[in-house]
Amino acid sequence: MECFLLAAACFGVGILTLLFPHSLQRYAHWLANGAALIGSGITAYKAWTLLAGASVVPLAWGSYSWVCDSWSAVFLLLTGIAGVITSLYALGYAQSYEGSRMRLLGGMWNLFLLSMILVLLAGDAFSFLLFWEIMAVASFMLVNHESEKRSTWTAAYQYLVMTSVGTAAIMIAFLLTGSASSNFSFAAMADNKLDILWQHVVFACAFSGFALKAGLVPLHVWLPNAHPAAPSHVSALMSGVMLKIAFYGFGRFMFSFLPVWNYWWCVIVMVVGAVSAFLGVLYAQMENDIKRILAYSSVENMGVIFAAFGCGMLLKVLAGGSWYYLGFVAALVHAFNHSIMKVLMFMSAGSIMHGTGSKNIELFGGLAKKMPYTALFTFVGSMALAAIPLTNGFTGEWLVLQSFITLISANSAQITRLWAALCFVLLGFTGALALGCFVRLFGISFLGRARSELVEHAHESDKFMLAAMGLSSALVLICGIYPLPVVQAVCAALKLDNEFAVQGFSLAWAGSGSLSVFNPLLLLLLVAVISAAVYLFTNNIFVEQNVTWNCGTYPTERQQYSATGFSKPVRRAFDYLLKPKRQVSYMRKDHAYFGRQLSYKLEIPDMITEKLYQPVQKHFVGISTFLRRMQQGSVRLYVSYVMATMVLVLVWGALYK
Amino acid sequence: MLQYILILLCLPPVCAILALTGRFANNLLHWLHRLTATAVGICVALLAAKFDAAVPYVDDYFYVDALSLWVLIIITTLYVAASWTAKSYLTREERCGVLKGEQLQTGRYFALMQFFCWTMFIVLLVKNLGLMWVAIEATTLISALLISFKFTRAALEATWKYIMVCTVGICLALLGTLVLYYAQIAALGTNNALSWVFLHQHAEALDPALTKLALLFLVIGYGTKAGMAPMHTWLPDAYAEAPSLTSGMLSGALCSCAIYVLLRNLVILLPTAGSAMMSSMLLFFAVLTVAVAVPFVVVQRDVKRILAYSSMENIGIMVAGIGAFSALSIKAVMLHMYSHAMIKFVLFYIAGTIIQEYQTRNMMRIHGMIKDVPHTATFWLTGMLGILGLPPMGLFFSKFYIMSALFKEGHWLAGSLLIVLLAGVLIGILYHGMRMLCGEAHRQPLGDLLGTVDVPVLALLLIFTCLVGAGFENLPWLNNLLNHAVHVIGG
Amino acid sequence: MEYLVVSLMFIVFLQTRFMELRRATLCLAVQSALIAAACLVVGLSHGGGLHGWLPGILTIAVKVLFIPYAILRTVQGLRDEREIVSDINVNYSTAVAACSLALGYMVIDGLLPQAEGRDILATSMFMIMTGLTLIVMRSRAIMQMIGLITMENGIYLLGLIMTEGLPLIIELGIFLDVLIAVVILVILTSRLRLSFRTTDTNVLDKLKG
Amino acid sequence: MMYFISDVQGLALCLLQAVILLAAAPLITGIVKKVKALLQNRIGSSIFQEYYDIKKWWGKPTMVTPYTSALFRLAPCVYFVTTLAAACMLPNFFGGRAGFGDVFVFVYILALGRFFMAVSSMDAATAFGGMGGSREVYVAAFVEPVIMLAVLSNVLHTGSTSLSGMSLRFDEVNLTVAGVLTCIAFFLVLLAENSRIPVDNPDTHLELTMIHECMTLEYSGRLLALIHWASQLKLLVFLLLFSMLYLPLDLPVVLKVLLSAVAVGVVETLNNKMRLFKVRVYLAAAGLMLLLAVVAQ
Repeated sequence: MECFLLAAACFGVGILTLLFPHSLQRYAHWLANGAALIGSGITAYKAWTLLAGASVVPLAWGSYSWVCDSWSAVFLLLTGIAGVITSLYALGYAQSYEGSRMRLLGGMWNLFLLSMILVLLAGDAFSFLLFWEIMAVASFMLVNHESEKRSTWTAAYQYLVMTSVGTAAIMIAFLLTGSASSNFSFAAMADNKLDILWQHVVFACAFSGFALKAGLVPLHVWLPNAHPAAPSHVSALMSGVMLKIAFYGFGRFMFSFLPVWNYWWCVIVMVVGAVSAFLGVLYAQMENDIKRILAYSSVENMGVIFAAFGCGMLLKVLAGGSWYYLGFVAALVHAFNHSIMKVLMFMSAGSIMHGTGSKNIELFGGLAKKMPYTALFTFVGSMALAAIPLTNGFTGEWLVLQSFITLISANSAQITRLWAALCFVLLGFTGALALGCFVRLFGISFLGRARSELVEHAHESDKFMLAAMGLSSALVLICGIYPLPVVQAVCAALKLDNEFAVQGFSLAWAGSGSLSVFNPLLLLLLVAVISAAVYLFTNNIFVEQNVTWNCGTYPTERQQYSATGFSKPVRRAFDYLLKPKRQVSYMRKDHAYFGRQLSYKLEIPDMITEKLYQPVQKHFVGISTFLRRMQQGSVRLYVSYVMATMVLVLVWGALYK
Repeated sequence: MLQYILILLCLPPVCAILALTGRFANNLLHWLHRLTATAVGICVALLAAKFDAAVPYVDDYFYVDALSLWVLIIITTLYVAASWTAKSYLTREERCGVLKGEQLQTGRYFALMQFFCWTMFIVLLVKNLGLMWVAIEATTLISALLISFKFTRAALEATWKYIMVCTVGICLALLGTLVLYYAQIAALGTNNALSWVFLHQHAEALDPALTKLALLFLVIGYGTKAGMAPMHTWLPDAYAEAPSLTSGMLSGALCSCAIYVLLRNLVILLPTAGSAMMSSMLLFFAVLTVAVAVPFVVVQRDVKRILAYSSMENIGIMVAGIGAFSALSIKAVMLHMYSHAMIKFVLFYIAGTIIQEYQTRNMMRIHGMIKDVPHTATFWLTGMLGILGLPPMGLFFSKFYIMSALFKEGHWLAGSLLIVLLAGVLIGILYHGMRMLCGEAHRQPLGDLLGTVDVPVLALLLIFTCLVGAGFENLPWLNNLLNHAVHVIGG
Repeated sequence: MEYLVVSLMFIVFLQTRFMELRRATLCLAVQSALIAAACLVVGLSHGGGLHGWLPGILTIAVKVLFIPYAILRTVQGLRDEREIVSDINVNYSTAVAACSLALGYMVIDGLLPQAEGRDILATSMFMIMTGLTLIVMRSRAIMQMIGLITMENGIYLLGLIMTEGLPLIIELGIFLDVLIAVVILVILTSRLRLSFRTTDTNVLDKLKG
Repeated sequence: MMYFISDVQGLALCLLQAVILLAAAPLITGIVKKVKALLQNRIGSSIFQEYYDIKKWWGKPTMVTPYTSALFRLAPCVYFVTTLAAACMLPNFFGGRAGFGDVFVFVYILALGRFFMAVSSMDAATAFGGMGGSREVYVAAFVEPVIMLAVLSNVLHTGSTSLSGMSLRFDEVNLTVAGVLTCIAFFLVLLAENSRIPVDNPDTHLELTMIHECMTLEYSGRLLALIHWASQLKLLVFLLLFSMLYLPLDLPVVLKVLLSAVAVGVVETLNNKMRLFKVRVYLAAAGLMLLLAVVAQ
């Protein structure tokens, strides 16, 4: 625990930079982000030793207690790594906030990291909720940083409201569990005496609460608004780590407090996860705002993680034995990998915004020439998010698919098989749509020709930002090519010895009958050999440069496919889900012989927001307005309230037994 | 011990009478006011330091134990804070507030403030439940004058409602006290009439039927004073129309006093009346109070009324904590009272400042505070987050403990309802807060008007709540005091 | 004592029927005088002494003399002021008062079955309820004040009968409070007249929601 | 180390197989074309015509627009490499076994090639390229879940996810409803995945009809040769997969491949290319069959 205390001290120093005077804000910036970097580094190191077998002494002070088991260690590791990367990035990126509350940014950044680490270390319900709420507040402050913009503060407001509703659900779950135990420490809550009905309630509350924070459909609506509003390194950390912490909490509930799982819980978790994955990626492909794309992609990946987790739960409930760990391994591995690649992509988005000043990919094009390194790193990140082999995105995908195959082939019950097969199909859709989504993201922004002047003025990011992106790209590739350390760490977190056979350098899984193998190193070797051969044939090709033939005119950059156009077929294919709102208006006719000028507007409102949240909001306000009539201003009415209450209470008291 | 109590009770009226004479210049009055408050503050500090929480102080008229000391600390803190911030507030009020252009009667204001605090001190220090009632009624009357201080139409309207509703309620409390006295006479004779200590010792001897009847009246009566729905109707008007300094005192101190008196009475009644009846009644009122607050904070335009409704919400939580009636919940109620008083005082003060800065109390017309008035905005935001029960402010801690006590005692339905309703309150308050804080201003404020004295005072209040909240159960002295307060109540 | 109670009931019923402020105030004075008489009867029957006659004297001083005087003075400043309500309202008020008398008996029988002085207890309950009714049904500030004092009188009567009078210091405190309350209410009423040109509380409906 | 040596050995054998398949791939396409020509009462070109085409393109210079980046030249190579790698993963004729991965790795390694091709389609900054990438992505979005289901159905049948295990345990004799459904559905997917009629028309360059050809429109010379060769190899690989894992006929693999190539030709002749947005219905039908098959097993 000393190590964690040391890390906390680092973050504490970072938080105290809030008190620096305005003239020293640059120093505050360096100190804060440096402290965050060191603190996260220490955390990552310590978490790694924990997974390697070290243990940690629990710490308690009054009503607070901190413990660390392997389940939290793996998330600590993830937090530490992502914290190091993003803090490094922030050293460069946050400089652009000089003069606009830079100290607040640095201080809250440290508070955010610290609170996430303390949530993971919390050893009782009180500490957990305390740091959970601090995490919410710190991230709220960070999201709200550019509060002059209307879109920013509405997003921050929506975020804090929804997260508070989620916290309310989590609190009810904790309090119900805790009141059925001797006290509120996790150890005591582990042997609670909840009866079966209450278990259902606790599950419902915990799942909805954590699903909200994790951004599962239909509770995801805050996420695509909050992420674009926040500064990029903050969105990186929120998406990369904070969502995983919700997953941590859910796992904590499932493993510790509700050890006996109902069949339908598992199905619900799995189906909700798969549906979130599908809808998330579908909306991601429709967006033009680069950070909204990434936010929806987070919804997708959290969905995949929960689907895998639900699959593991089903395996455990139905199959027994040792197989069921595969789903959990898949979920955790994917969570870990996703945090790295999502951090990378948000940092790329930040660099693009930094370089061009816009988030709209319709305005980009040909950025690869202006920002070559960013382009390279973004390409790696896009491949990872599209789950392409040899990046770490695929490792998780492979394990997820394996766990579903295992589930389906291990169960002969038709209904289970049908659920699982439907989720499997949805995951198949997800994979393919994710590919399309990131092809679009990368291709439209980095390739082709500039679509606006912004690109002409674009510039490459500074060395800190590039270093951070480079570091995470390297991690993406390393974890993709040599996934064993991650898988082993995850196995250690789940306290597995040899359940998951690891042969040589390859991942192997025998759960479904015969051995399934994935050996990325060998695959790399194969690809390298063939590539070498192909290179021999193609390195000396004769290349001639000339503009594409365009029926006698020179092609303009407006002839390129736009991002909206690129996703049109998918939009049409799923229009019953997306319900796009098109508006075509004909302008004045300028010339007798040429066509009319058109104005075309396309909007794809979030289905859930429109069908669920807006009516609820409308009714909430409507009912409130109605209820306000009870206070009409007449003193006689008010006294009659008192009188009526008195009479009623007297009657009640006379009847009370 | 007695000397402190006497000093405590002598200084404010002396100061008040001096202020009323009207022979002092405003500046001198300010210092007189500050010095009196500081002296009282030191006096309370010494009292607290010398006080052994396990041994209450008793004499013929006064009684001090851990419970009264704790509430005394809360009220004195607010008293000192209010007196130190009064100067800049009143100066601004004269310059650009509602009373712009009018000659502000500083002397009258200070005299009323001093009397107001004095009556609250009496509530806390007397031994006799009857006298306690008298003092509570006195606080109502004095505060009525404070509310109507400006004698504007709105202030008059608010005061009239305040007096009518509160006096009716308080009369019911008198009825309850009478019933209690009748029970005492029936069981124990006329000696030590209504002495709390005596009744506390012989609480088991009282007739259950009578104590139940008394309980009903007392809850309704003091509940009106505390602001429980549906007797709360005076509350938003009074809080909103009083000068902001007074609103803070009304919300923080007066409400704590009412709850204190309710607790004192409950201790006597519960052994015979049984806690089941009390629990179900108080929990019902608690949930109702919070529920009534929700629609009013969602659709609201007035910056001070929204704070008033948030006070209702917190009163609801405190009443729920009393309803749960376990050691933990009562302790948490003590903490909640403290945090709520501090934060609400800061918020009302800042609300007053905002009204002065923007020359409007319509929240819909205020935007971009973070950009234009950063200091005010910082306090406003921190206070908002604090009052919504978000850490690190103290209300989070007490809220959590009250809710956990509710669940532990089996009141899961009330607990769940409260948690959900609190989220509803958050939706409303945060929306209006964010509208004011963020965005771009349509009308320019007069400037960041917070003075050099107010900022540290308000910051200290907020930091206190953080420390007390975080140190709850962990700081030995605090824990000891609160434990003894709980012991007094016997939850 | 019984005569006192019956006349008290009668006078409270009358109270619900007076619309004109001056007469209502005088009625209140009579009502308070009856209370004072009851107070003296009870006090002297229990051996006299300071505690025996002081409350009665104070009641006369405060409630019979001072309060009506203060109210009448305020009323003098008001021109052409009367509670303008329909006959139906008046009848309703009386009917509600009658109901509350019945309720008073019911509550007393239900909650305190063996209590001595059943009639007096019921009367005091009746006064409390009627006071509340007056506040609810009348809109003139003065009439609401009268309702409040009627209610207070009822509680005082209840205390007097049930407990043979509170300890002296508490009684003094209560008198002080009533005194201050009336002073403040009178101040407010005159301020209301200054600001709104009327003392009709129906105009006080600007603070809503 | 042991694993590593055996892996390297297996790798070599797999490479050998891939090279053989690579050599045979243009021939299969030639056969399909010939079948189509004969069915349409034409003589058609020689079945070796594809070899000549590749040879021709191989010798030509490559024309590139100046707006492109390095990715433009890299993409065909990657496409070629990944297709070849997929060919390596097929169950080995020579008994060599290299554990690159199982059927999911196979599917996703093809996705790698598709990713590069689709990305590079936008590099030349023309309308056609983007259109191709867009349509490719759209078709892939429906193809991939169906392929996944086909895999699932097969895994349920054979109990293995490794390709060699699947081919070993595939029961070619006993016809079941599920087996037949799976077989038909996979054939439908095969057509879609390899850009054949009725999903795509490999022979035209008409903007209304083409998908895959759009993406390759900007390529020329040796790069174009690589793309074509890789596409032909992909068709062969899928035909092989179909023959080994899905076609329930007890015949030698070579015969089955030829048979299915003929079948492709027949289907292409009998059908028209369908509208782009009908593709989802077509693939949904395949998916539904597979879902039935999965539940039926």
